[in-house]
Amino acid sequence: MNTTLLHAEGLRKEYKLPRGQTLRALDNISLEIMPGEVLGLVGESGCGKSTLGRCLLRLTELSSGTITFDGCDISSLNERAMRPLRRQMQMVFQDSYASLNPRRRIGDLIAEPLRVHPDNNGKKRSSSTIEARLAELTELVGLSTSALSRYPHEFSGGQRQRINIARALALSPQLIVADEPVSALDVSIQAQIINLFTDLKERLGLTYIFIAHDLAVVRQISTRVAVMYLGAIVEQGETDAILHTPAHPYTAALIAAVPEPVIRKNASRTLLRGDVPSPVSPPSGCRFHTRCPKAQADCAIVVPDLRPLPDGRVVACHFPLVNDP
Amino acid sequence: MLTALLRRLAQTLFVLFGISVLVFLVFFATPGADPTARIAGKNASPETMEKVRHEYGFDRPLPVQYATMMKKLFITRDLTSYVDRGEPVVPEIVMAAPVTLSLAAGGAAIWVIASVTMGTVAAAFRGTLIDRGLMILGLIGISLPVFWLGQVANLVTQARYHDTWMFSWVPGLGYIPFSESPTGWFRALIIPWIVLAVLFTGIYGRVLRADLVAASGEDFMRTARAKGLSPARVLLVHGLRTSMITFVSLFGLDFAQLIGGGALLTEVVFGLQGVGRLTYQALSNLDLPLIMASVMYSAVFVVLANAVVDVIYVFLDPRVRDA
Amino acid sequence: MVIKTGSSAVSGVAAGPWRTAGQALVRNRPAMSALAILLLVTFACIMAPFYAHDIAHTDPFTSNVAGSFSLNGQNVDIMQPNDNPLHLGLSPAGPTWHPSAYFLGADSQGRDVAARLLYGGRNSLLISFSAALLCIGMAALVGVLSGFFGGVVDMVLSRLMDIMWAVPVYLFAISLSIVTISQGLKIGPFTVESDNLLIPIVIIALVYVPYAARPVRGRVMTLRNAEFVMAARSLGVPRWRILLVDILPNISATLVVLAPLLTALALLAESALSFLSIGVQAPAASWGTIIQDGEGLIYTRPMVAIAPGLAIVTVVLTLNILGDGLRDALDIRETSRKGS
Amino acid sequence: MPDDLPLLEVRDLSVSFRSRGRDVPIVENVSFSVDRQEILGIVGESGSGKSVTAMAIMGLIDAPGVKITGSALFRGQELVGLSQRSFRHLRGREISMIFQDPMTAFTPVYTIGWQIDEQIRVHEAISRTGARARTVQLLGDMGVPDPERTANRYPHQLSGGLRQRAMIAMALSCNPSLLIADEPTTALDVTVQAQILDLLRNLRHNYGSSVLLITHDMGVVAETCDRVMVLYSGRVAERGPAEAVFRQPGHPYTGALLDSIPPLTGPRPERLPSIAGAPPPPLERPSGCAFAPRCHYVHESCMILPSLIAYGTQDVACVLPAEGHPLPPRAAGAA
Repeated sequence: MNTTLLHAEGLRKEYKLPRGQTLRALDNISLEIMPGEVLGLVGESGCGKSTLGRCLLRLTELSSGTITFDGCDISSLNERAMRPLRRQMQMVFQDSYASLNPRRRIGDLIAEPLRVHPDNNGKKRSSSTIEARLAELTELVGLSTSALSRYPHEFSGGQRQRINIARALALSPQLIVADEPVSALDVSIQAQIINLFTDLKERLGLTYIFIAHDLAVVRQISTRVAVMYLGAIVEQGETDAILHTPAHPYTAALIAAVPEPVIRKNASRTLLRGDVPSPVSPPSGCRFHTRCPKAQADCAIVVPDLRPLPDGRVVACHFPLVNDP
Repeated sequence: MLTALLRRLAQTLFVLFGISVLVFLVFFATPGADPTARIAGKNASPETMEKVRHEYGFDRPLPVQYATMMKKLFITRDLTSYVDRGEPVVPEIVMAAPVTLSLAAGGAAIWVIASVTMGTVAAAFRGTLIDRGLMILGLIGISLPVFWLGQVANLVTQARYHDTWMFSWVPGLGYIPFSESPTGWFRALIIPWIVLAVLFTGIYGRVLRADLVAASGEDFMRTARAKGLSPARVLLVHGLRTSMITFVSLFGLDFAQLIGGGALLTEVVFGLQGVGRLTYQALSNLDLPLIMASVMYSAVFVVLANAVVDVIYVFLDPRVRDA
Repeated sequence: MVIKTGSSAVSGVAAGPWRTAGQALVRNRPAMSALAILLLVTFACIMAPFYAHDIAHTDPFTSNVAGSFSLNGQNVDIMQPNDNPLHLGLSPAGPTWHPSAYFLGADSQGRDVAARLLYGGRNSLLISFSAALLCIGMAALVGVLSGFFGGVVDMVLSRLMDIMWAVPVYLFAISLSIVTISQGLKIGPFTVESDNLLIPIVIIALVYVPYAARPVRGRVMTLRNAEFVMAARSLGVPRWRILLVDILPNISATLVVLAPLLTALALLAESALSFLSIGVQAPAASWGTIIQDGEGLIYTRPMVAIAPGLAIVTVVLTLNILGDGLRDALDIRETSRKGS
Repeated sequence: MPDDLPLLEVRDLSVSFRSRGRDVPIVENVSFSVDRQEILGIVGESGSGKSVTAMAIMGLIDAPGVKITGSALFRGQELVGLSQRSFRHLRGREISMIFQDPMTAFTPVYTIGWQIDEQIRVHEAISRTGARARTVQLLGDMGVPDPERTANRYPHQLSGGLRQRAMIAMALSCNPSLLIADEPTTALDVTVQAQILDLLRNLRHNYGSSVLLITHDMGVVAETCDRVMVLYSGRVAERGPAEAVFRQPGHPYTGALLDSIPPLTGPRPERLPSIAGAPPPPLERPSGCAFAPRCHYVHESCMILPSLIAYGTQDVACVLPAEGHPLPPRAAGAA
């Protein structure tokens, strides 16, 4: 199979702010996901990665751009027309508690997609089919069936995230967008959930867009990575290539900033200056030039385009760290 | 900034217009409630009805009636009462306004002081008997019908204990203008002030306490304690100052409603000829011009107070300034 | 700081939010006492005819200035020469504190105040409960429409609420009452007589809609942006189902908390309107009309006005305590407010 | 006071809360010490009692029914049971604290400078202008650009990184000998986190302050701390020099925790070595080793509560080293 599952081209998302300002949350984002791939979206808070995830699933309205899913343009479908397609694409949210209605039992929550979507023959599912599917799903994510009669508040964060995953899997989707699904979890639980994602991908042949701010987590699960800064993708390519030899100075800085559980003898490294600028008034030229150790005069004027490097990745930098051919 | 101000002004005018239309419709267009019949009296002959109808302009289309009334109220300001033939209504309201203003201002002073004390003390002694006692007192205050409390106060101060040293200083019911006798003004109003303040003290004390308790769980209160500040300073400088934001917005609305005639029950019980009582009398007589005038008067105050609250908000909460 | 002691997901029966709240409410002693008192008062008022006919043997709706009653074997005139030398003329009998004969004395028309108090309570409670229910229904509708659909619907409804809010509540209620009480209400084929209790019920419900709709709207807005609603959308759940399954059950707690508080406000409003003779119409009674009856007697027979006032205070207080209890049990931080 | 005594010595500190008629033990018999100019990391997952330990030392727990026992000697002064009045003179002057979320940790209605001035003026007789001068100096030292203008800004007008710098400036304003930092970088972005950790690391040289760093992130500990204490379910699992603990963890929990962190360099494991299950809630804590139900090496001697025993330079609450089966050193231990 080498047909793209999801193709996004020139996505833009702008928010109008009260004082006539606009917040450009997404600026000309293009990406492609092949079936069976895991695309990791990384970046710091406010870089637009969550907005991108929601736009891709048409949960947030786009300002412009096209999204093609499985060969069909979904960028202008309305909520009603999107509904049948939702069987194919699902989402897992960061806050495992907030994404579950506190007043419903787990069984009802997981069964919800089964109840609102007809089966493949266009018929309403019977309660016995739903029961059977619930049993399958709980087994799949490692929950006990006794969980089904309980309420969300009775579970720990890790278990709730399993519930969210079970619900997302209920309709056997092809694509799952996971928005920071492990960042609220403790390390030992986080490892369980990352492994669960890996297991499910292998068992069910899923495709993920995995959003996270933790590079190590993204590295563990993704085949490809897209690094975002202030609403734009600055570098995109194979996970190992990008993390091993980053081409964009921002990617390099991001990797260098991760505290590793390893004692380093000479712990001096280059730190980025300052904070991420406000997306309401992003810097001119290359958005990263205000913090970039490699910045030159031109960087403040000319916006760098995403250009391909020989190893197949793309980078938006005038002076990439990996040499041009 | 200017656009925000203009927007705000437009909103204000819209609300005022809305109120005038609403009141107008209630009295002129409620099915079955023909003002003519009310003015002409029960069992009036059809001829009388027709005469009244023509005389008051009820036979003209509603928009025309509305426009005429608004013009007379705001532009020529010579709107006259239907009931007391020829009596202009604007001076009547101007006469009643100081009474209501005195009543509301004094009551407000009492309830602000009392409720801030009550709420702060209760929050400081959270969970103790003091806290519970104050909160029950507040709840009782909220549960007292104001007109009844006024009657009981009258019973005590005007009759039962009037001849004892305790209440012999209380003058008879009615208003004494400040210009006539400041002490008389104070004596005549102190009981109505307290009666009016009881309810609000209850509400505000409880709201403030709840806000302070909620604030005590905030991170910045923990920081304040970690800085080594005294509990009093933590509560007053950091907690109370932050909680006052809600307090002020409630206060603006309530105070405006009182000035606008919301204290009519207190005015009725204590025989104070204020705006509320005037409006009530106008309503009882279905004196439409007077109703229109007093309701518009009251609405202007409410809307103005909202605008003032917005301004105070900006001073109290720097976050609003930038929003 | 919040200390989580850890919810035991391993043991115990699954407790739904409502059951948990119910248990918390039952443990709340003040709230339970308030509920008991409230039920007791309601029961007493329901039993009003029984008291009037079988204990007090009196008709509380007809004037009885020439009558007399017997107390401890003695015959006592209902209207008695005034015992206060400053006041001339006759005044009605004072409280006998004897359940079978003018327990709380008579009013200026010689009617048994105790029996009228119970009958009045029926009207007062009926009006305030119904008005609160109606108001919550309307507020829920307005709040949900406004909060869920937003946009133009929200703008129109919010401005309408602003307008209603800018008129002092009681003035608004009085305006509506005067218009309708004077001649009743004719809407198409339906005629509502001016003594129909529906009039005060609808008026009181209407004027408090902005007060109740605001917290509901706020809650709905929060819910609309809640992550679980986003999750439901991502699952392809239709809007009406999101409203039904995700929004409504989560605002019901807000509505439940509002109920006793609004009932309390409605009772106060009803008594105020009746006190001004534009609520419940004679000869029917409510606690407010009895206070009105007692106004003229306040210096000679204060019990006529004090007793219904105490009844109002008791019921309003119990309702407020109950409301506090419910709010704590359901863990909601929103307050409904009023003017005077 | 002799200089060889530790700055803070905590012995058998226990904290319990009363809930539904039962005492819920949050922290049990925690002992540790902080030396002068040292950074001690307290690391653990949520619910391990690390924050409660810090709050107890600061005397900031005032929940009804709370019971704090044991001892915490700060420069020889007992903190457990100390009156709030005496605590007030210590807090902010001798021991200060910074918190996780710098957004909510400042009072929203006052400027940053006002709030730092307040702390200085509460502890020292100093004029308004004198306090402000020091505030501006401190903000500048913390790497805040244009400190004079920043001092006049409100918390919401600053970025997260600047707010946390201001928070640290406030904490240092009275030259405290101990700074307790409760998850100071958790709410920050990773590039900003690196800056703040750098700042904390340099405090001991520039200000002579010791730091008690509370975190859930083993990476933060490795980069910042001299010594580390690992808490699990309210009890000490292991403590010792950071280098030793990362090279050869003595407690299976420490080892498993380190293993379950996805590596950023080196080979990618097919599956992460995860720890099954979840930490027990306080009321369901086993009477023996709290980690036993999740431990690979569990055997019958784990049913008895293990005491802390010396293992090299570390102290470990596990029977394995004593039984002659210490954990293997970590491959990536000291790169």
